[in-house]
Amino acid sequence: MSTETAQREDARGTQTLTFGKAINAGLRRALSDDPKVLVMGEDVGRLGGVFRITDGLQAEFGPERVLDSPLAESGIVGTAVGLAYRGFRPVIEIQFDGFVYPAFDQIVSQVAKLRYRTRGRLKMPLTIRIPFGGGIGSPEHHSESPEAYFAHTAGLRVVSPSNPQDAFTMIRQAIASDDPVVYFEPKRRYHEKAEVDLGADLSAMPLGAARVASPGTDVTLIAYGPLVKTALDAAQAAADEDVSVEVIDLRSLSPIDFGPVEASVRKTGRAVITHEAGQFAGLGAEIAASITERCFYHLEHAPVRVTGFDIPYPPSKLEHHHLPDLDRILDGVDRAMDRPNSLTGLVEGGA
Amino acid sequence: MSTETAQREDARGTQTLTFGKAINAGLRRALSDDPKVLVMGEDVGRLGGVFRITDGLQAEFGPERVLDSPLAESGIVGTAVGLAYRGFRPVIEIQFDGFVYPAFDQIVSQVAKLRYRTRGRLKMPLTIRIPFGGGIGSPEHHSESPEAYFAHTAGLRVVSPSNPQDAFTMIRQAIASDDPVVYFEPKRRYHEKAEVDLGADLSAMPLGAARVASPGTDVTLIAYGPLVKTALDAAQAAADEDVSVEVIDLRSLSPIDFGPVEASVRKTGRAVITHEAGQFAGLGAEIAASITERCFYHLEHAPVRVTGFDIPYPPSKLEHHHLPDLDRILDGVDRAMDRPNSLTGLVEGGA
Amino acid sequence: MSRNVLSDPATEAADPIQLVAPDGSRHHHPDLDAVLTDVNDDALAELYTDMVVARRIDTEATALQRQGELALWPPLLGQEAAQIGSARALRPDDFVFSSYRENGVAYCRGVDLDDLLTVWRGNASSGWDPFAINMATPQIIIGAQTLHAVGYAMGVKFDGGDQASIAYFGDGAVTQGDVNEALAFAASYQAPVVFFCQNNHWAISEPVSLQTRVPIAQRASGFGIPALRIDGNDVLAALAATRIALERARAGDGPTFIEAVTYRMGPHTTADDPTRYRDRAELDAWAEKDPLIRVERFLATRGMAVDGFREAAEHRADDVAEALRQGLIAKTDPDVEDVFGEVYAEEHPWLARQQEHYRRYLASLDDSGDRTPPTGEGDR
Amino acid sequence: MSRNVLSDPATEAADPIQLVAPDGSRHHHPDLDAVLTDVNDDALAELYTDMVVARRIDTEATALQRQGELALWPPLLGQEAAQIGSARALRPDDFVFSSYRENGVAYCRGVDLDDLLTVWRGNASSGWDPFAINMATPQIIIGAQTLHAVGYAMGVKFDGGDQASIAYFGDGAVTQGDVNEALAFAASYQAPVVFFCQNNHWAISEPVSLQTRVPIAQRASGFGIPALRIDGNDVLAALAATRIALERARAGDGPTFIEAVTYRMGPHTTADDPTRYRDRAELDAWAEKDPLIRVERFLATRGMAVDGFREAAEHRADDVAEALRQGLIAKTDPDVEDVFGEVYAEEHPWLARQQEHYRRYLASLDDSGDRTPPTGEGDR
Ligand SMILES: Cc1ncc(C[n+]2csc(CCOP(=O)(O)OP(=O)(O)O)c2C)c(N)n1
Ligand SMILES: Cc1ncc(C[n+]2csc(CCOP(=O)(O)OP(=O)(O)O)c2C)c(N)n1
Ligand SMILES: [Mg+2]
Ligand SMILES: [Mg+2]
Repeated sequence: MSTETAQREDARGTQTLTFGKAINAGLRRALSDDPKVLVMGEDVGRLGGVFRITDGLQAEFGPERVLDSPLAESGIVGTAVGLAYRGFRPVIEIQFDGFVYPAFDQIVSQVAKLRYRTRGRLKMPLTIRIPFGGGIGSPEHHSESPEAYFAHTAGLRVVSPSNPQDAFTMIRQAIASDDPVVYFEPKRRYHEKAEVDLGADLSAMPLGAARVASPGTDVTLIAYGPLVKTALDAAQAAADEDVSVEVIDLRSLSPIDFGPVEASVRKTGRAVITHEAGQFAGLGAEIAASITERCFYHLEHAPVRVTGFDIPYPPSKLEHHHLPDLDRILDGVDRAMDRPNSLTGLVEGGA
Repeated sequence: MSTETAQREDARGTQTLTFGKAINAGLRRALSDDPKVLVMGEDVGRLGGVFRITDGLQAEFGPERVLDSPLAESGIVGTAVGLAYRGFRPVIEIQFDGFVYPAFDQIVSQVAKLRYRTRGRLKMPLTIRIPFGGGIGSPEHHSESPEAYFAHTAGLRVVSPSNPQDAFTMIRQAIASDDPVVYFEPKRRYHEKAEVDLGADLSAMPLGAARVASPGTDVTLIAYGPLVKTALDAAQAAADEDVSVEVIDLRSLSPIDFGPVEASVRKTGRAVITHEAGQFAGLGAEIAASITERCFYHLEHAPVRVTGFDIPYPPSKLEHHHLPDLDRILDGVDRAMDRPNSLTGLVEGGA
Repeated sequence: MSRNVLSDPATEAADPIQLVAPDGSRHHHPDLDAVLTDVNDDALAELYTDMVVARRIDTEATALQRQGELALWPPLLGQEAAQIGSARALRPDDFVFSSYRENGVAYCRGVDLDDLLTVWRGNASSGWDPFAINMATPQIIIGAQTLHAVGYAMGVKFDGGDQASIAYFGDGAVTQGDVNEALAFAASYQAPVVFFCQNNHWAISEPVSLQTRVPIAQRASGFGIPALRIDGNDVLAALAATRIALERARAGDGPTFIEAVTYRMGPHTTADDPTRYRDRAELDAWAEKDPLIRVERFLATRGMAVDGFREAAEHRADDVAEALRQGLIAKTDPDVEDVFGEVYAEEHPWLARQQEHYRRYLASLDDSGDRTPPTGEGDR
Repeated sequence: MSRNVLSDPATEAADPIQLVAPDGSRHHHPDLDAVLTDVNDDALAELYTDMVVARRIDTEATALQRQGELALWPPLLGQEAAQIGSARALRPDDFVFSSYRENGVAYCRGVDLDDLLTVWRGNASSGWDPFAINMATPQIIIGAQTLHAVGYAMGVKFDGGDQASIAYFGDGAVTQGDVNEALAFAASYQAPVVFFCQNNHWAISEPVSLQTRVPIAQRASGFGIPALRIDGNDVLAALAATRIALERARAGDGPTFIEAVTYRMGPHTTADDPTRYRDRAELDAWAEKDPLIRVERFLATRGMAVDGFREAAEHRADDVAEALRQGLIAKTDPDVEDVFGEVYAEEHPWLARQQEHYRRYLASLDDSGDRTPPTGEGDR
């Protein structure tokens, strides 16, 4: 091991890292902490992945720890299941969101169910990393938000970090978890930088504890992954209009750490939920339904959803229409606050 | 063509048919009305399908209209897409709900998106028949309710008939539709009988118009597919307790014909939604969220969901716990009605 | 016109390799014979007994299904030689990934008889502990297990073990994408895995000719995997072929593919009616090639007292059948808590809450399990 | 020890069939020559021109990408012979299912140059009308289109047409389940389909050796599909092989597999940096086998005035490039209504409602597209 490597591994201090580099650091730590951890996927080895998230890992840990898999997603997940039988903890990269579907059967019928099937005798400590979401000007199948499919699948955990620190901590927690975790990486945030404490204690926070990203009193704004930043910007803009928005970053999409959501909505009486995925039967529906169930008598307005449309992901020149942005979120906040908004004048049922 | 065949084809009157035979009659009609209609799937030919839904069709229409497909679901759906390019209208049988996932990629990335991708130049008039749901004592993967995955997929239509008449009419409508339709068949109802009007006019009702299956005034009970019968039984039982339940049979799960739901909930102020699928991010979440959005000021209680648990489908000796039954639905009705129920005494948030 | 430029896949397949013919005569094959030198009369008797027991398990389970004690049963009738021969080639520390039909294999792995039928009664999603017998529980999704076997073998290679894995699957499965991806991955990583395909000629009602027009063994060579095509009703051929494949695996020579040509003499499962799709004549022809009778005839040619063997074997089979039946009937139904059991390794508050609510719900029912209609005022 | 019992998949593959060697010399192959009797000097000149144009389209598009006019571009540099040779064997009424890299094929199909780049600009999910040129728009999901090609060909068979379909895919794609299922279905139905695999040696950063250790053409024989392995940088071999395959298809002889051994001389896409994973030396070696230079040399051996040809071809290429550029730059951005366009053939009230709400939302913005903060009281 080179001195440089040794240094990197020893690094436990705080560094300024991009989102992508933070994941890379988390993977490196997991690989060096546990010889049973493997990284596998298309182009993850020599190339370091198309987003370079696994950059340098194969050089450091060798091709039997960081594997370039043949080009077949079902094959990747299916062999990872076999590796788990043998006691490994595979970390899979699916190259883009839209390429996870060939592996859907192995994920839904095997990865998610094997623990239950074997009554706990078999662990499935897989981590499935999926760069997801839009906003990077890509062609079809490169900008999808398929999280609801996985959230609806019992036996999986689904998480999505929103910032470099969480990215680092949560990838390590995901790998450490004996449950299969689908880890959605907001790819359009890969280049954003922040301070990352590489010594952060994993046990301090359970995997996916939701966090109040910005406190407020008038309305609760619930977001995850790529839209947390947008939500925080919206909260700031709203403050200028004297609306105090509490932003909650879910971190975990399944299960949802509902305590902070419930507490916030009981306080504000109003909720806005935002995600890039289409609205119909999306995760926002569950959040809205659960808020209504758990906070009914505190609600001043029906939870408002600000989401992508129920369309196939549009061509990239049109994606800015599809993706919730600051203004659309603020319009949703206005609706939740019963302030004039784009739907003003429509009868109830127009919201 | 034999005389018997000719007779069967001419049959336009009313007959007593099982649910399964009603679908068979609808398929036969579609095959004889349009030479471009094909039936394909595993064991659908000589055997007539493991549930005999396609019984007799290959004998009548030949092996180039009713195809035994090699054993691969992605292959079946993918070749059906190619057949659609060539102008055919394939009707696919997926043998059991749990076997649709190998075809998920072709369904989600191709079938659902091709019309949008080609800006309407290519039609995708596929019908994907899926016997679904539990209650028949089967082993793993034979009792699933995967409808939410498809309902969340823009570009698909998703329907589920609840009775023989609808089964007959809706399969013909699904085949006639230029959109891809996932047609979920409540397999545990295959043997239930009813009068079926084989002369029913397709144009009289758009595909998947929801119907008030039983009128009522106190609470709206929303169901589809296998649980409509259970819901109707529950409504009757509730009547004995002087609760008037309005049962709505959705028929179409995506899009949902929301007019009747909205009208009913505005009248009753209370809603119970029931399905076999797990609750988290299930279709019930969308229905509950939409009810809240569209009827907020009419609601007396948060919409109540009575669903399967968020577990892999349990072994068959335990499935009666998992499946909502009459009593569990009534307990949900009690909750919606603010009558004593199993959660009485729990604080808000316990519902 | 342009025939000779094309690779010719339709080359008539040689007959499958056979060491014992249906009439009991012994054919010789230098490579296969070479790995059978230790198979003496005792060993033959054991293989024979295993086959008799496997068939009896099958008959007993079919009977139990008819009597309503099992919900379903997938018989292996006719496939005993393929299953016993291959399974007896394995070491205890090799790992097996099978489909639903390999009950003979599970028996050889030493499955607790109490556990074998649990799945088919509907008591559990799987009967046994995979690590107790180094065999995954039955896979229902066609072909999915082949990838698991390859992954396991990759793991063996990575951690320096000398075990192998074996994937059992059917002729129908060869069309599934997963099986082909498994071949590709196995070849790419040169994983120590054996692909054991029981070509029993049918996938429910679909004849093997619908899946492939050339012998299944040929599929492997397209992936760079050496293949053997054997008579699957010949227990010695199955044993030898699997031993050869395992030796290759342990020697670091990578995957091997075995096509065992056999026949499903029963229905697909007890729910199936094969008379709807296949001819009596075909069945009769295969009855001639019965794997058990063949061994008996072979034993006779070796001058062994077949009647005695048969009696001993059937005695053993009776015991197993009895244990199976008693074990099954003694099984208590699973508990409601099992509904929620072991979905996750770690805390899951939503599921815990669902379970808690369901407990409360059950508690609200009266003694006969019926709902008590509410009286009095509700609270919120 | 047991080698001879095993089918031997590792048989060293014969060199791919070559009709024109890199030095321009003409090799003869009776079967391939037999289908090229009509290929006179004019036809050669046309093939050459097509290749020059295809390369120019590629260069122009790459330049447009660098200039920010395209978001991305997948170059075909090096694969011109495979694409032009195969595409020129097709009839207009045959149907093409390709991946994202077959821009040379699209050109041969007569795609409107205005439409070719639309996808890569991000204006639309696909540029052209599939039925206008009988070619599906580029498929991004690796291998998915091969099943579509097979289904189409099944349809041709069912409706009695004499067309064929052709599936283009890469060396990486051969691992995908879908491609293998496509082979199985094609063989089962004896569908009139041509599998045209451009083995360009790389799948992004993955060398073909990761996908398979034996020649890709060998894959086909495992499915009972005859295969040809040709030098993919030889336009005559590509033309002849595809003609042979199409003849077979039309004669009712079912599917054929062609592996065209070629090389991706550029990056995977304009977003890729191949220096991270492959050696200069490899690239240089393949530059020696350049498909265009080879045709020039061949033309020279036939005594043709290559300079004149080249000039004419480049003239044509200039025109095409200019049309391409002008067409692209003239393109107006898609309209917001296109966001909601053509998701469904029939009424969809929910989507109509979303669209209506979004219209209202857009209307609520001020002229510069910013939100106007609300003043006054909200209503419900
Ligand atoms: C993915 C999937 N599709 C369909 C089925 C339904 N099914 C169960 S067994 C079977 C036939 C399998 O045939 P084969 O592979 O030859 O094995 P055999 O039953 O003959 O042992 C089918 C189609 C399934 N279990 N899984
Ligand atoms: C299902 C799927 N997985 C992954 C990708 C990402 N991807 C795009 S191109 C490519 C490599 C394809 O290689 P090959 O089939 O050889 O075609 P080539 O690009 O060389 O023409 C990959 C992995 C994809 N588009 N689809
Ligand atoms: Mg079989
Ligand atoms: Mg390639």
